[in-house]
Amino acid sequence: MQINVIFFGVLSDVVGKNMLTIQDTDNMTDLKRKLITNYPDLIDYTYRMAVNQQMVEDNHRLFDNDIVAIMPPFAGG
Amino acid sequence: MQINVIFFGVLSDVVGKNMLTIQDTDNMTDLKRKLITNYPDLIDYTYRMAVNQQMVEDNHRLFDNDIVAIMPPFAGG
Amino acid sequence: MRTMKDKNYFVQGAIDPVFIGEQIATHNSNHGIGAHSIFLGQVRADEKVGKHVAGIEYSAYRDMANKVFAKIREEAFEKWPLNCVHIFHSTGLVKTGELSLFVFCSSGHRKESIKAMEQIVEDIKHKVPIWKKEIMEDESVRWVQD
Amino acid sequence: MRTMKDKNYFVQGAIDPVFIGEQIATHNSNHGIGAHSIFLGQVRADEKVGKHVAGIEYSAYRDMANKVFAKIREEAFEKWPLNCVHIFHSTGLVKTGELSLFVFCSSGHRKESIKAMEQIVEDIKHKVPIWKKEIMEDESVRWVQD
Repeated sequence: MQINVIFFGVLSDVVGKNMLTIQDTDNMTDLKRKLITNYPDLIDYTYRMAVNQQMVEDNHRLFDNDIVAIMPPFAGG
Repeated sequence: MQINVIFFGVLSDVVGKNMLTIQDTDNMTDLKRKLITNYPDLIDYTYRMAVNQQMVEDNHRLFDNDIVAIMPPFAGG
Repeated sequence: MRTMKDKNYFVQGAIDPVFIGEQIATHNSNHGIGAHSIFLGQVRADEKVGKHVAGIEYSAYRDMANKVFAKIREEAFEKWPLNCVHIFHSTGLVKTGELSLFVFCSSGHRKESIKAMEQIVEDIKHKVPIWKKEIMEDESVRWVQD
Repeated sequence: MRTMKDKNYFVQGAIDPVFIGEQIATHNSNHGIGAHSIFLGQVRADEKVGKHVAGIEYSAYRDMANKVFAKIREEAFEKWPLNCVHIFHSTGLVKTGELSLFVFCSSGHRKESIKAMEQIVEDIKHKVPIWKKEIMEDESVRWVQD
């Protein structure tokens, strides 16, 4: 089971990449824990999450090959 | 003592002219009575009045050479 | 009594969309502006007693109307932090599909410019001595009694 | 799953005022329209830590953003009787004084077009995954954390 994670805005600078894959996780809470373990600086940032282009909350269930977007507060306009 | 009266929109069609003068009147209520006597069709129309380009009500006092505008409901835009 | 001639807010005939683009472009040197709100009035081909409107002939009590436009503009500047307010209203014939009113409010942030534009458009509808005569397809006419 | 490619709401770089005039002009054949409300976002030269903003670099989660723009547009059509809704948002660099957002709502009467425009602009601010990086005069950069 593999999850694709993409980062936007300041968060791609924080993580140092636009995209990575995470193995063996089946929910957002666990995924976030794994990300913060690997990239501790993330803890200083607020972000929202989308799975397959739909906004989701922490307890969202994940499936193989889901695309998770980690997004700073929106600033369009 | 002479008051200049100007008509706008549909009212200039009703009265058949854009402008006329009325003698010997010193308030709007009396002026309106004189206008309706001369142009009875006016009674079928709603209108607002300005004296020297300021909106006024019925009991407004008039002075020599005042310019009274008789105006149908506004329809700008 | 004003000694200066009042500013004129009227344009003869329809307002050209190219003019609107040009007006927008002139504001690119005002670096405090973050938001523009624009309202445009366009002449509809309404159907009345089986005939379509071909155009509207606008008339106004010009001197008074210009004073009222100036007052509406001043009140907007008092109420909201605005960078610019421009108002243009047609006089004379404006054909169906053409533009008769152009209100243009600019401010640092979006909310002020939108609220000011909305209020100015309402004020223009209710406070400015302007009248419309609809010109029908068959050239018959009908005063608009709002 | 959509089989058709989503509509693209993004334009590369600044939005040209001439394009805005052209868009307005294309609506003169829609004879049910009586009112257009337009919102334009313009890049301000804000001062931050003693330096002025020279431009903003816009980035977006493009595929998701286009879906959200489409949804915002659909919701406006459900809520108000609108003739047309157009949205254009910049991606990439937009310099100070240039335009980055163009929202254009048209309806038979003024109130609907103004309310719809206002709601669409709010929705764009809050719901569309777009981010800004300010480019300062000295070429240093700063992500906007709204």
